[in-house]
Amino acid sequence: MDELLSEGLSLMVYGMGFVIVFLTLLVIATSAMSRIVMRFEPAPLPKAAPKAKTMSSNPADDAQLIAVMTAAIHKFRNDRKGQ
Amino acid sequence: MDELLSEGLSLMVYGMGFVIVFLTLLVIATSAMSRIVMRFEPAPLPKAAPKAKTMSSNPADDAQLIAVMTAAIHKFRNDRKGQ
Amino acid sequence: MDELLSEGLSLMVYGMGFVIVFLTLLVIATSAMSRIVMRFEPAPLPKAAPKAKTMSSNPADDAQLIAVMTAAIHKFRNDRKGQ
Amino acid sequence: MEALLSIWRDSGLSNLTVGQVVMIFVGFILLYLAINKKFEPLLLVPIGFGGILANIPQAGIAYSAVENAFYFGGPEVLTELSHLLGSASGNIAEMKVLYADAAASLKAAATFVAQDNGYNNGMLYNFYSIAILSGAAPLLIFMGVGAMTDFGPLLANPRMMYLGAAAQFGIFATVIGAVGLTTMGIMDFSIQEAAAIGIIGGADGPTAIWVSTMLAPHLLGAIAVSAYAYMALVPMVQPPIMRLLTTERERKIVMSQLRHVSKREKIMFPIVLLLLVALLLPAAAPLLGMFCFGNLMRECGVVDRLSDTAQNALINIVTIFLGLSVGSVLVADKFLDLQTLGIMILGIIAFAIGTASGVLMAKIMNSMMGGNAINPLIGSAGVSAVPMAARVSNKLGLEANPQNFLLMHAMGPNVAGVIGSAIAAGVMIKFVG
Amino acid sequence: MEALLSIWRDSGLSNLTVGQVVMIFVGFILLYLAINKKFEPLLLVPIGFGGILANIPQAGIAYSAVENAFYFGGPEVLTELSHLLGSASGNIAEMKVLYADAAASLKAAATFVAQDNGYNNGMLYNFYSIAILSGAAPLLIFMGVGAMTDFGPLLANPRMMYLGAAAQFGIFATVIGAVGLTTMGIMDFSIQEAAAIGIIGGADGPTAIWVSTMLAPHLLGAIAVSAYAYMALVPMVQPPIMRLLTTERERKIVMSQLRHVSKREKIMFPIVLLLLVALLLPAAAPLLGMFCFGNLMRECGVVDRLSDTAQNALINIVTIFLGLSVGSVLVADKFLDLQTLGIMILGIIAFAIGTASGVLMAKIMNSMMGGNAINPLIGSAGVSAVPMAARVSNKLGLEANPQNFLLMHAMGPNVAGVIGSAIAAGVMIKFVG
Amino acid sequence: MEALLSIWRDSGLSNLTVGQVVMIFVGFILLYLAINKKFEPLLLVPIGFGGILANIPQAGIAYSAVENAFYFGGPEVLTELSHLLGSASGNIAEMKVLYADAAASLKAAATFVAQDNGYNNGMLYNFYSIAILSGAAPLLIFMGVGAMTDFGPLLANPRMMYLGAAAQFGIFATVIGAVGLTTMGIMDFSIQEAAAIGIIGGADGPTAIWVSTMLAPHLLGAIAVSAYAYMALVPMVQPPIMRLLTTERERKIVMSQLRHVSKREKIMFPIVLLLLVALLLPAAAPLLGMFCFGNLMRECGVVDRLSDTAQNALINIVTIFLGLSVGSVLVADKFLDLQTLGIMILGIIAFAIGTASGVLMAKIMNSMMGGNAINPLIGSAGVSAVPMAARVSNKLGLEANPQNFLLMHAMGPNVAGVIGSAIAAGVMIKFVG
Ligand code: NA
Ligand code: NA
Ligand code: NA
Repeated sequence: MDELLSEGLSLMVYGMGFVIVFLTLLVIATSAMSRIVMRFEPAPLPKAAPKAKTMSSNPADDAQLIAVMTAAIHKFRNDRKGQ
Repeated sequence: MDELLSEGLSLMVYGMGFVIVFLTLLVIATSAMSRIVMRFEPAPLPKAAPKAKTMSSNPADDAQLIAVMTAAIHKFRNDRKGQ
Repeated sequence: MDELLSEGLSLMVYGMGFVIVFLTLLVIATSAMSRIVMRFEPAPLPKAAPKAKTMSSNPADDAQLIAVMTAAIHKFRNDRKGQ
Repeated sequence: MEALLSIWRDSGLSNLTVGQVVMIFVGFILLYLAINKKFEPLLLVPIGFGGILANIPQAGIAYSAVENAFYFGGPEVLTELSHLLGSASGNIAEMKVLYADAAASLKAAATFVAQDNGYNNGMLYNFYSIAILSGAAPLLIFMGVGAMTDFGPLLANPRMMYLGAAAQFGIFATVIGAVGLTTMGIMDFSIQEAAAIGIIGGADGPTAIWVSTMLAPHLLGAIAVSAYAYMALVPMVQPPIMRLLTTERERKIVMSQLRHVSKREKIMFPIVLLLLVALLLPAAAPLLGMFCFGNLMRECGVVDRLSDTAQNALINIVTIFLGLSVGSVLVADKFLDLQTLGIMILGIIAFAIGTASGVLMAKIMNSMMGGNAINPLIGSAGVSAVPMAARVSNKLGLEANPQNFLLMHAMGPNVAGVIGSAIAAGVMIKFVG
Repeated sequence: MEALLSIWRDSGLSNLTVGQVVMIFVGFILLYLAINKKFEPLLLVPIGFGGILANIPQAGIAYSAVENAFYFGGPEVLTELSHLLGSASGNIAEMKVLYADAAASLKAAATFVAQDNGYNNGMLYNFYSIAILSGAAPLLIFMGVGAMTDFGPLLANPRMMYLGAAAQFGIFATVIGAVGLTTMGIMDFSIQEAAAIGIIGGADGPTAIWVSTMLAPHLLGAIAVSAYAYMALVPMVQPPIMRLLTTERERKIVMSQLRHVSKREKIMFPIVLLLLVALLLPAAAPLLGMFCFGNLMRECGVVDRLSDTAQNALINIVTIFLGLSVGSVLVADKFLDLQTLGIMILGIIAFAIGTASGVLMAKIMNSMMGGNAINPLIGSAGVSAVPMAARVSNKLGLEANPQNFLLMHAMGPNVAGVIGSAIAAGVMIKFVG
Repeated sequence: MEALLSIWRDSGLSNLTVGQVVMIFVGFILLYLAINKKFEPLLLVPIGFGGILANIPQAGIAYSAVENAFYFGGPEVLTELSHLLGSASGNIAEMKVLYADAAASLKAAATFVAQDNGYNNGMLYNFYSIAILSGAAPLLIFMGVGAMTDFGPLLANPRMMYLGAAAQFGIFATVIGAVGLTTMGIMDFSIQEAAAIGIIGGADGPTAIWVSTMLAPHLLGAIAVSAYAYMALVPMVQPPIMRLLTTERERKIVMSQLRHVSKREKIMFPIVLLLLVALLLPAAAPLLGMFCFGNLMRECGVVDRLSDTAQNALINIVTIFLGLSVGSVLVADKFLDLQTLGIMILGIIAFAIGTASGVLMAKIMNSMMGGNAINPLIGSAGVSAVPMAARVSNKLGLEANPQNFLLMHAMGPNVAGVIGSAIAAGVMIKFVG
């Protein structure tokens, strides 16, 4: 029984120790990686105005969009039947 | 051969009998279940006006909706390519 | 070693020969098939004006369409959560 | 030159047997029915195509490793197998019989011999083992069907269950038919075979496949093809019987609107059904258990992504494999048999009797309940064949009275028919399995 | 008459044992918790239903072919099996023990005997073999979870990793608890069992299933059920502990906005993590490897169709099979045991200790970093239970200060907790596996 | 302390071999090519990642149970295995050779021994068995590709088939190359290996995997990686060859618009193709059969839900498993070999010769048909690599003449190339399999 308890204790010590060591190394590796990546990458550009909205301002596109969607929904409904 | 016939007949009698007994019990159990459920449940409220329509009356929502849909369709088309 | 080379050469001769013979037969069979099919089939009618567009000119349909799509998108978003 | 000869010697053309030609033709007929006539295409396209693949000479796509060794093996492997199986003659036909009756350990040893000699399971045989021999595919299809089924109309009027019960009479009458043909010496069916044939009358593909896998696996091809073909024939087979057994006045009966069924009742129903099955007929528990599981996923409202997958990606994947696997047993020596003809004939009789029983039961119930509560046209929907049979009831109702929409009323007996034939399946497996 | 008697004799009703009744009831409780209380329904609906199916008497749905032969076989097959297994008494209980300890070749021979006598694996046993015994299902779920996980918040502030580390203390404290109960003679757990129970505190379902499959397969049912049930209890278990260990002022701390994390960092992270695991703890490589693979598919941007499938169709299919398979081990003789009670109690303690450790670590880090950089409420999210634990942190933050949105800040420790418990799992398998 | 030492002793870091380091690096190169250069990412991301997983030291993720016992087993299990395999020396290298050559029954016995000692198949080995050893994955991918393929452009101009035939010359020329290198003593390829290498020139991933599984499974990794890498290189490899072999005037040829192809022709085409394969080359029937099945599902219009699943969920799932499985054979002792170098060089030569043959055949056909019916640029599309090769033809056409859209015209030879290389695969399996 004593043996079991000592097994349990060493599992706790080594296990918890390993978890902390591993995650510490992961913090270091991740930080190093981020620093390297950021050095080679320009600052992110300000996002362009939402494309989707721009697109939908074109009435022709809108019609096409509706057409595509109608077809998609039609298909979706049909798929639900059958089997 | 006679044995086969009698096997067939008893399969019919017991089989059909069992089907009827089982489904009768299912009728009874289902009816009882429904009665119990309904006792504990208030009458269903009249359905609210369709949410979807209400939502789409808001122009901002509409624009967002279109944006989301455009993205979805775009993705759908792209997925079709490839492999 | 010589045997290997002759095996390789005969693989090339027979293989390439077979590919050509097979695809020739496929050309013949396909052409025959197309001719037979076309004989039994009337010329394709000019496509009707796109259905989808016609449909979406009906405002009631439009509302329903939007409702269905909203539901679909709502579902799509919810599915993304969870697990 | 030798090489060219070998190509010719091993080509399909020079090895084609009459049986294979006929079976490939059968495959094309199934494809034609599926594509041009829209006969249950989701199953008959894979079945038909699988049937063609299975009958390509020299390819062995539908054979196990041992069968491939039998058919394409040289003298050494055949000698080795004949020693192993204890075949005195070394004749392939004898070895096949010995192999079929061999103990599982001997089968494993024969498979090892075949593999050592370079023979492997054909692709369709692998699919068949995984999808059908294991029993998994019909159960997963049933789960998906459960996830697609709305029990609302049945819950609104549970007495419709009796129509689903009555229509199962077609199943058992067909068993008697098969047994009778055998008694008269016209056919030769065992009681297991008769039971498996009868289930065609249940009008439910996965149930028919599941039962025949257990009771008569050698008839699987004929039974599955008949079951799906006749389900597609429902709109042709049922109307004359329905018209014959009903009066114009009966067909005009307008049924009262179904009551609202609450979400909670729908959630409880698969649980009630599962409990009854568990208590009364455990033999039907795998089939109805998966059905109830699918339905509970649908109704409980908290696992929609699982329910969607069960109804779409998963059932479609399983359908592809199930169809190809059923096709893989469409080989000449199993299919081109007088038995198949008997199965086709008995199958259609089963449908007709089931339809008639359903209609007559509806008439009996109607007269017991005052005379115009139930339109007898919905009785035929009790055979299942969801949702086709219900649509047929609706169509005939509209013919008699253009304001008479029976679809929802017919859905009750329709889904009850699914339960009824699964129960019948359980009884058969329990009694003769 | 004989037939009616046989139906009755083989019905569920006349064979029901008390254990089965209790386990079916347990199944209903799980369904109730899943459906009405929304306790991790994606897993608990299939687990609960599978548990009911597994306990249907006479159906043998969750038994292997050999078990079915043991329970339902006649004297011939039992004699044959007792000879094969070398059982002197021919007693089923003795044979089950002998079979469990038998060499793999003997198990295969026993399976052949069972098959020759017509006994086959039940459906749920097949699912269990493929999904769990092979180890595939938890790994595929982990792949899907990886494909759903956004490491952005963690990358923006990698020190959050320490919170994910600290919360794993619950795992190891529970191991000590299990070992202590055994030392005191109250329970009887081996070190393997104690380790498998501890992992419940990892608050990660697939990890718990994977570990217990390897260390204590006979406890799988109790461990999986506890793990998912307690994950669902996070919103109830954590808040009191969090309030107890933090001051009002601490809870009001507003954290600074997270920096933008570039696409490239997100792509590199799973690779960095994989390399560290490969170099330091290969035992955790299958689990974290699949997790990193899923995450790389998500972030790399060039395999969106694979990532979508991993997050949807595939994970849903695997979830259905995994849930039913876990349910299949919910049988009376394995589950209705004092051990299960011990597991339930230790599991909830593990959660509580993990939560407390996370909060305390956050307070330590906070004081080391000047005092108001970290809101200690996010420490509790380190137990994982993604995303529930992070939402709890957010909710308590909003209670203290209606402008204090902690959700994104808590997602860092939350996903770190997933990594932490997978590492803890690897250590346990390495040490006691 | 002992425990810490054991962690270190079993860590990846202290067990890393040079071969593993190199192979992990190869995995990263594949990921880099896939993600940054968009080289066939759908396959190369899983292959690259699988390759890294397979080379994690001490994890045994890609090993079978017996291999794991060899590498990680103590003296007892090694003694037991050496007795079983009849190894006099008990040396692992000798045992591996004996095991590889052992009869299937002996392999099963060795697996039982390994399992009894606690060694199991690694996860990737399981995937490899199911996806590749069984032959299933390439066939299912081909079914999905069939469901994605539109044969319309080929049906509109069936003579394009000759371009697809000519481009297969690359395959057979490469076989001669491999054989020649062996004759000259530079490399050492058997005729089976030469054939499997040649198929890289078919520019079709699943076909290459299927052929090498049957003819040279130990080269699978190198062949699959070459095949997918070179398919991605099509836009770089082909243009110089195409420019070299065509004049400016030829490149300017505008082809007449393709005729309308009816639905019915598209439905009939997979059936005609299947029949021809069945009659002439059954060895190609599994591959082309599944391809035709997928295409029939696409075109027949009555099984859209199956076709969608074959093109999406199913092919994506299979692609994930296939990729990881191919990655699992990227182990140092199989991959880091002079043969791999030979395969890489021969593969690129195969592509170049195939491209040239296609262009030259187009020029021949053009001169036979009057001189400006066919733009020779579409000949290169005959190698397959759908749709990349067709896009390359289109691009060069637009360069020569901005109004010259060749894409649709090039799709004909492009899909013919898929059929052509599947036929070439069948011939090779028939002759040297
Ligand atoms: Na039925
Ligand atoms: Na955790
Ligand atoms: Na090609």
